[in-house]
Amino acid sequence: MADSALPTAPVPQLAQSVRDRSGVRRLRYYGEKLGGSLVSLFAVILTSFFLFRIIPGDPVRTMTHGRPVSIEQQEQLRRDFGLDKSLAEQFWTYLTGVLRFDLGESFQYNRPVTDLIGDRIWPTVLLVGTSVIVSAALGLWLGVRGAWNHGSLGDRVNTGVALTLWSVPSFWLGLILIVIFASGLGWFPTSGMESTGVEGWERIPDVAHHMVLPLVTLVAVVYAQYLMIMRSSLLDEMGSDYIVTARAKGLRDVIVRRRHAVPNALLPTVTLIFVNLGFVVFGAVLVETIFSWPGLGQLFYSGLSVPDLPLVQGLFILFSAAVILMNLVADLLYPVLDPRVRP
Amino acid sequence: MALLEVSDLTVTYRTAGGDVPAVRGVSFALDAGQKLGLAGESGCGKSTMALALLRLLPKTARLTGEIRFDGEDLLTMSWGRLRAVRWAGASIVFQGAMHSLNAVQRIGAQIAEPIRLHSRAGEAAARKRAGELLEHVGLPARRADAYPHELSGGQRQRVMIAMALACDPKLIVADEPTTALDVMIQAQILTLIESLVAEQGISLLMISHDLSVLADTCDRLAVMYAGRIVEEGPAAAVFGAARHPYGQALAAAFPRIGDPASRRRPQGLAGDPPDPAELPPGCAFHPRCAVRLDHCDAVDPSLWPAGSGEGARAACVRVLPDDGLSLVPAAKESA
Amino acid sequence: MNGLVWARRRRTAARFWSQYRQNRAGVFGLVVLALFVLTALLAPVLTADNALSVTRPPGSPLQGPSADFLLGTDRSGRSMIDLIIWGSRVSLTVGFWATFISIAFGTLFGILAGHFGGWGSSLLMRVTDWFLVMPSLVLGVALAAVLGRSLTTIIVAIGVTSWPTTARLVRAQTLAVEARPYIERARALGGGHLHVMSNHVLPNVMPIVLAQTTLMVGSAILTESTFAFLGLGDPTTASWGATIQAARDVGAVSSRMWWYILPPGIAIVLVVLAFTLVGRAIEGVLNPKLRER
Amino acid sequence: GLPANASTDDAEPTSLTIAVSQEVDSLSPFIAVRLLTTNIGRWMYDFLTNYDPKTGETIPALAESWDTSDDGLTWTYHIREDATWTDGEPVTAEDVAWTFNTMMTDPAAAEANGNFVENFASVTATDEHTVEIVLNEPQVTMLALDVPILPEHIWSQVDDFGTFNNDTDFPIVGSGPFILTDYQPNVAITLEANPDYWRGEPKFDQLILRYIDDSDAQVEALRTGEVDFVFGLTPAQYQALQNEENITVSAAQGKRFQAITLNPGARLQDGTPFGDGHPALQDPVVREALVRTIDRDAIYEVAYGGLGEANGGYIPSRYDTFHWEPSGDEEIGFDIDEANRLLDEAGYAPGGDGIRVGPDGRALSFRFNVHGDNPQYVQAAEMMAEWAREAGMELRVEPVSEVGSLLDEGTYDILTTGWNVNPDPTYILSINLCSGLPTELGGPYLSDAYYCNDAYDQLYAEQLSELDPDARAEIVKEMQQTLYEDNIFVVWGYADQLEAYRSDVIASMTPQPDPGGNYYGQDGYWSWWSAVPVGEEDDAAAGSGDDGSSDDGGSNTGLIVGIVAAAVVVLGLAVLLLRRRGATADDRE
Amino acid sequence: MSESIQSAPILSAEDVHVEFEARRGGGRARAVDGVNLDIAPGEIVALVGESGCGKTTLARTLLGLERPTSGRVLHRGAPLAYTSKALKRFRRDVQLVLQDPSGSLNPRHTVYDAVAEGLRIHGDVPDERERVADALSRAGLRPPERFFLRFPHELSGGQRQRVVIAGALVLEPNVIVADEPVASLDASVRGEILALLLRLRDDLGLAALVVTHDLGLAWNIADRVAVMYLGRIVETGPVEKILTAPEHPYTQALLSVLPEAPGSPVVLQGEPPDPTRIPSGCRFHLRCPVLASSAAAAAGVDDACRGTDPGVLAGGTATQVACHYAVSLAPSEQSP
Ligand SMILES: Nc1ncnc2c1ncn2[C@@H]1O[C@H](COP(=O)(O)OP(=O)(O)OP(=O)(O)O)[C@@H](O)[C@H]1O
Ligand SMILES: Nc1ncnc2c1ncn2[C@@H]1O[C@H](COP(=O)(O)OP(=O)(O)OP(=O)(O)O)[C@@H](O)[C@H]1O
Ligand SMILES: [Mg+2]
Ligand SMILES: [Mg+2]
Repeated sequence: MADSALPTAPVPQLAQSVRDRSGVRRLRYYGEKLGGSLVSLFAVILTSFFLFRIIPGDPVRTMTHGRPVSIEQQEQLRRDFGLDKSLAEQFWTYLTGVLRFDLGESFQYNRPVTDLIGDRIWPTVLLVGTSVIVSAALGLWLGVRGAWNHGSLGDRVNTGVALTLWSVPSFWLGLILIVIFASGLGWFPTSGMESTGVEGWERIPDVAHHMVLPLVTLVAVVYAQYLMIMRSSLLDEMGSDYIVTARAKGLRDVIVRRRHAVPNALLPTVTLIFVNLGFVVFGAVLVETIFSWPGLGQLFYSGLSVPDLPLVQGLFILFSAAVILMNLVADLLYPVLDPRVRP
Repeated sequence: MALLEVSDLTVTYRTAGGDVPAVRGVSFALDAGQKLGLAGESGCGKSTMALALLRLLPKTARLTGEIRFDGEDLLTMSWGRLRAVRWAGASIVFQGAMHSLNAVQRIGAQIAEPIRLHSRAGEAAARKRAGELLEHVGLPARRADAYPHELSGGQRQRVMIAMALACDPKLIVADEPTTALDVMIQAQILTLIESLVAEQGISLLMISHDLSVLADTCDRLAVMYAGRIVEEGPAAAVFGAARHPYGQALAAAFPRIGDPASRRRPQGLAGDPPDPAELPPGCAFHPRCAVRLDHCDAVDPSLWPAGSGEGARAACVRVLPDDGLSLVPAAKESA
Repeated sequence: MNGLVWARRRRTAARFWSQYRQNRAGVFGLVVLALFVLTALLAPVLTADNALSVTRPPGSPLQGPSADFLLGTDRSGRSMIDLIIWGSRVSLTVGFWATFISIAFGTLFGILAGHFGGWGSSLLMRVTDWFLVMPSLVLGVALAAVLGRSLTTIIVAIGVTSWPTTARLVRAQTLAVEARPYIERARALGGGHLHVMSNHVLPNVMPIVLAQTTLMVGSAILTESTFAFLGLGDPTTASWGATIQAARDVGAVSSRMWWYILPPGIAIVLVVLAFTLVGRAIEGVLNPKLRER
Repeated sequence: GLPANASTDDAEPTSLTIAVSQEVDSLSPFIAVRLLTTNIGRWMYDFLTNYDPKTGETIPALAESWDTSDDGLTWTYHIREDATWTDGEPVTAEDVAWTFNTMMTDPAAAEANGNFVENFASVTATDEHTVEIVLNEPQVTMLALDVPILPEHIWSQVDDFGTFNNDTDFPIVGSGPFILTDYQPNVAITLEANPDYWRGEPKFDQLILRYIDDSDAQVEALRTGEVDFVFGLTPAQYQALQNEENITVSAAQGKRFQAITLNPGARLQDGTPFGDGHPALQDPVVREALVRTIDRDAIYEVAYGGLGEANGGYIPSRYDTFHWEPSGDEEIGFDIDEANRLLDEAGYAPGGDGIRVGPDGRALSFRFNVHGDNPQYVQAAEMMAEWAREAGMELRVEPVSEVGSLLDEGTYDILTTGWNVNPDPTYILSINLCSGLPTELGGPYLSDAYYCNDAYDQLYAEQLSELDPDARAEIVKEMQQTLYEDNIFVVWGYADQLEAYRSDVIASMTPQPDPGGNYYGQDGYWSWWSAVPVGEEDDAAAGSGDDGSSDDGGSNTGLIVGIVAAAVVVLGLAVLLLRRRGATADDRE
Repeated sequence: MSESIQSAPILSAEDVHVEFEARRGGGRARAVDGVNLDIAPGEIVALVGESGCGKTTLARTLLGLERPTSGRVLHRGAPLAYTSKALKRFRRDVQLVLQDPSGSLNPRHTVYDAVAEGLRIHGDVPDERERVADALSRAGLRPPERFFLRFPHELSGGQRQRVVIAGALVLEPNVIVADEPVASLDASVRGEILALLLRLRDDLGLAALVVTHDLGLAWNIADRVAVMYLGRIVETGPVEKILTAPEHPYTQALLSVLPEAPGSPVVLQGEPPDPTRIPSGCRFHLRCPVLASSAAAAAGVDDACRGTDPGVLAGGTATQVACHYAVSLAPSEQSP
């Protein structure tokens, strides 16, 4: 977009070759994006190896943690974890492990980190996924309304509320919600994802019931971003000439908004949503911890407090990979949404 | 009867820095099939006027006066009726086609949109008509699937023209349709507009800052300065023998190649264009006027028949009987 | 000449202020901010000498609000009001320093990457990208482990993890500025890289940086409280985040000690909101396109 | 897929929900080392012996009785005949032998409890109900073998004990009072009453462990009735819950001591010093002066809300047999003037900023590394720093997430520490032996304070071979006094264990010790096994008869009485022997 | 090679080629494809041509802002060295004025700063104030003190362009390269700026290369005009000659579409051609009305038009045209 295309009028006989070339270009574009992501991913894998080796302390000591273990046992563990090998060897083992989705064995759970992640990923996906959908929908809707009536009382109240919520530490908000709505009014459970002993279809309303407070917390602190972005990009679009054109065509305001302004304004917002998604997963750490939501965030928190290095390291890679993946998706999606940046 | 009759139109923008009178009492008429050119330097209110014609101005603009289109007053018309007049009655070609087209919609859909809206045509019919229109402006119909950015500036401007023609309007307002374009493409577009308008008997209001271009295209010319029309008349009369000093200066600014008079002698107008928010008293042009009279800062002349040609008028004290001295307020006289 | 220049600057500042003043939310933010900054500066005057003592505290632990202690006392018997006052010092310090690091690095790298194209820039951007995808908390954990749990660690961790955002913003702005004809003109006048970067790019990037700074101080304060929550903070300092964490440690929420948990949270919300509002207001003044918003 | 409980067939099953936050490391007793999972192991699997709820003495469990040879090297356990696995198979001596033999031969199976069998020469089932263990050397823990006995017929099919977590087939076949029927990681663990348990069926049909990470959320859940039992309360929560309707709170004497250790100069066993501990701490005068600045009472009053006991003894007062505390002159109590005097005398004159400077020119400014996640430690540390300042010493409180590495490298001056102490003190005493020092830099070691005192080692050896319990207790007390006087391992006291439960759900429960003891983390399963649901108090009183008639091979009152009686008989024997507690629940930070 | 007895050119391009990696993939763009151009002291040369034909690129190359892929730029007969020191020296002598005066001024610099920038870069500080004032008044901003502390946004477009010109003048250059200096200005203001350029030439002997697409502008001020098409100069010579009696069909077409031009306009079809795909033969032949009208065939040059490159025109002041047809009509006039 920035390098506004020079007028390239394909001379008819050249049209075919142009199309071929655009195919190559498209491939190159996707290749570049994919390659970039892989490089980033590799960098993350590399970092995580060294990052978690500069942390002082001996994992075996961390693991045996005040247990009456004999000196032989400690050495056995050291061998088990490959800590007696050279750094290069350790790196190789680690690297090949990661490539096989083997992220090592958690100190505190005595299970492969991959398994743990497998167990916990769905609650997080459920919570974070729902929160992203809800906050995006809410944020976009309010953003559109705000921009269309910008400067009005409703808009100012809306923005004010959103910014205030955005300024709230999410864990603090969570605590207060628990006090008010769970223990005070008793409307919602204080924590957890489901009640014990609920089976079958009844689990759905049960989980939903449990999810309300964490969801509200997560949405409350996140939606402001979507709102602000949507609002400002829509305001940008509203000043555009093509909007005047659309109005000049005799379209009704609602149609102008729906058919012209919003789709254009959505472009930056959608990428933001995706880029954000990777981070929201991570932001769930706080909320999941407060609400004992059995997801990755809580797992991470529990790993932090030990610290359970393989677990934290594995989650580090996972969270980073999520961000990279979402960035990639955004990169790949953008051309689909915006013909101008189509390679 | 005139197709478009604007009388005493004023537009004032309310801004944080105070009111900006962008258009200050403009009156003119445009007959069916006629081509009127509106010239003037940047900021004199041309676009504001163009947008005012279809009430497309932002909410911060206040309009007074009367705009009669086909006998109806557009300023008092209901929104529903106004929407019907928009595009079907009068359509607009804007200057920046890149920005006036929706970048993420295919051009075919954008052309078809007003067709479907105004003629209640079906999807397929509208598409077909869009294709025809594209052919009409010299683009292959299959380009309907293109996005604006895939077209060159000239092609985009053609798309705008095709779009303007979509609902067979009675009037097309072209606001600087060629300004950003290259000489050669400018010529292409102007030729195209001229031929289409002639062919379909559409009225044209063409806005430009290039008097020479307008003189070449239009039947009549109006020159605007600081929100007013200061000179109006048949094209040749205005371009060749303007009576208002600004009109003269503007005409002289376009050299005639081969004319030794302008060789190595660029003609300009000293001083700066006026700021509509702080207009000088009296005739707004007087600070830059080379033939200024003493009382020019006190008299704000209106259009007065002057010069050659039918209905030629100018707004200058010098065309008034007794140099407009009779209009000087008493206070000034004594001073 | 110099006098004129100053008069000029004053005029510019006055114009800035007159535009800023029209943003009511921004003015509100500024007032709140001024109050907190004042409080932070005057903390030693506003509180008694033993306000922070744990062995000779003014009150007994965990008292509810009373005439002596309007917001009650903390787990050591110190007045909550005093803690909030002192906390403003710590929190603002953390916010400012973390932001300083972040902005300094971000601006430097952003300008360098934007000014020098080519593979150097791509490399720099890769590094920024890579920092961008690194979960900041994990990096914080690692840093906390290496550097020990202290305010410095938190400042460094926040600074180090947040500079890429600034870098990207600054780079984008640098690219935009570099495309302006006046850069070409400066080069045609014989100006070198340093001249272009310092005389043209930097002044034009500064407004964005300024707005970004204000926004970032707020988020740094938020992040600090998050770190405290995750147990990475320094519990011996009285930052608001640490105070909330202390309240959680004693079980203040379930013990219904609202006076322990609410004030620090509200202080955070107010300051973060104030910074956000001020940042947005500044943005609005500096970027007229946004002014209407 | 559980046998329905006959007595509650018609009614809703009664359940007792406990809020927990600790994660499951493994449900395999071979691996599990956490407090939570070792506790669950106790509820699921019977041990050879158990501890009396009242006194904490050893009482029979799977082993009805036992004999020992004169040289103390051969132990014969007689396995009870009425014990069955929950799948109906009988519990036999083979199972016991298999369990121990597996731990002896497979290092993976020895991970959790290997220290019990290190000294075993052989374990054989001489007949279906007799197990014979031959030792290499006498061992004091033979009546405290806290090892869950596993069903051979199921576990012998496991390939790799290192990775088997026992969490795939539910219900898990066990022999304890509860059967683990469901485990949803980090959501809940469900156990059901074992109707066939030989000691009698628990009164609650279900025991549910529910995951609630946040301590405030746990208390809120107790208030709303989502859980029935909460432990690990903060003093403030305890006080808040005290006045609440339908909630009963309990403050039990702690099993755990809180302490700091002063770096006396980290060194290897061969005496090579390492690390960068402050040299002044090698001066006993400085250490004493420092200890003199600690007001233990104030710490427990403020940081622990008065719910704890200030005490300098190494073994908590809860274990009164072994507990020692300084009396009168022995006490190195809070006296800042004395501290100043000591330092003045020793030539540590105040420097310019009021901090004393030693003869070597180094200021008495010490790093004080505190567990950042333990709020009480932090609070106490802040207090100590202020006191020390009054004696011209600076304590730079540096919270850390983990002290292990500082200890490894000897790069600390003062550290906080704390240990759970079990009924038998052998292990906790052993960490301060000279042999606990590392042999090489970076090598493994046991020490927690680089303490090494030949006199102490001497006493340790003596108490190991002292068979007379009173005499042994005397020696242990003397060891504690030595430790106390050296001012290296400085205990402040013992925080209470604070718990609360819903009294509208649980009518009664047995604490340990009874009365005044704790419910969660008992040595045994008494609290949950004995817990009576509200509304079934009468059943419970008259209930044993019911149980007797409805259970096929189950327990009856007589049996219980018998066991209790046997326990009393065994008491003497138990005291005779030195017990080395399998410190699976030792949970140092 | 110059027929003129005027002094040697002060700035010249010698067979300059500039290529770019084209923006979205797709080969290399030969933006300037062999240009010889001389600018004599005190001469105003107009470089005209369609959008995208390489005018700006050529201008930038002459200023040393772009390095030629091949060929060289000569400053007072000496090839331009691209070391930063040499460039800095060179740039005291050759100055640039850009199309968009608003963009050419840093919105955060005052007029004074903007004008003094060159002096500061070159370290000429002592009489800075006087020289700035002098440059401003030369550029027609009088009294200069009134403008010192204004910011660009407080000036009108014409005033801004004067500031830019003053900023160039302050270093007392000998050549000004002006890239579309008035294209963004109103017609009424344009004349004043052009008059200023003429006056500077007369007063200071400044040479100027004025890049434009406006033939009227060339008529207004230039001595000589060079018509550029797709990276090449296709016709060059004195203004009076080229603009009244053009020989190249492209120049003819350009002139014919001017609104006031007599006769019907020769509107070239199609878009401006693409520098990544320069046709073989005469680069104009695909759009050439002469070739299309079979006049070329009549003159027997149609094969040459399609197959033979008419070659690069030499520098100097002579009238030259790169067209087979034109050459065939008047062979004697052409220098090879
Ligand atoms: N939305 C607006 N709010 C305030 N002032 C405006 C607004 N739109 C235009 N103006 C002012 O009104 C005056 C006339 O503007 P207008 O766009 O009509 O000029 P124009 O003649 O079309 O100029 P140009 O040739 O540059 O397009 C200008 O001074 C402009 O600054
Ligand atoms: N930096 C660049 N990278 C790639 N291509 C370029 C670059 N600069 C110019 N070009 C290409 O070189 C050709 C000539 O560009 P140039 O800007 O010199 O034309 P111009 O004659 O000045 O046109 P205009 O009248 O539009 O300013 C164009 O096709 C353009 O796309
Ligand atoms: Mg306009
Ligand atoms: Mg150009």
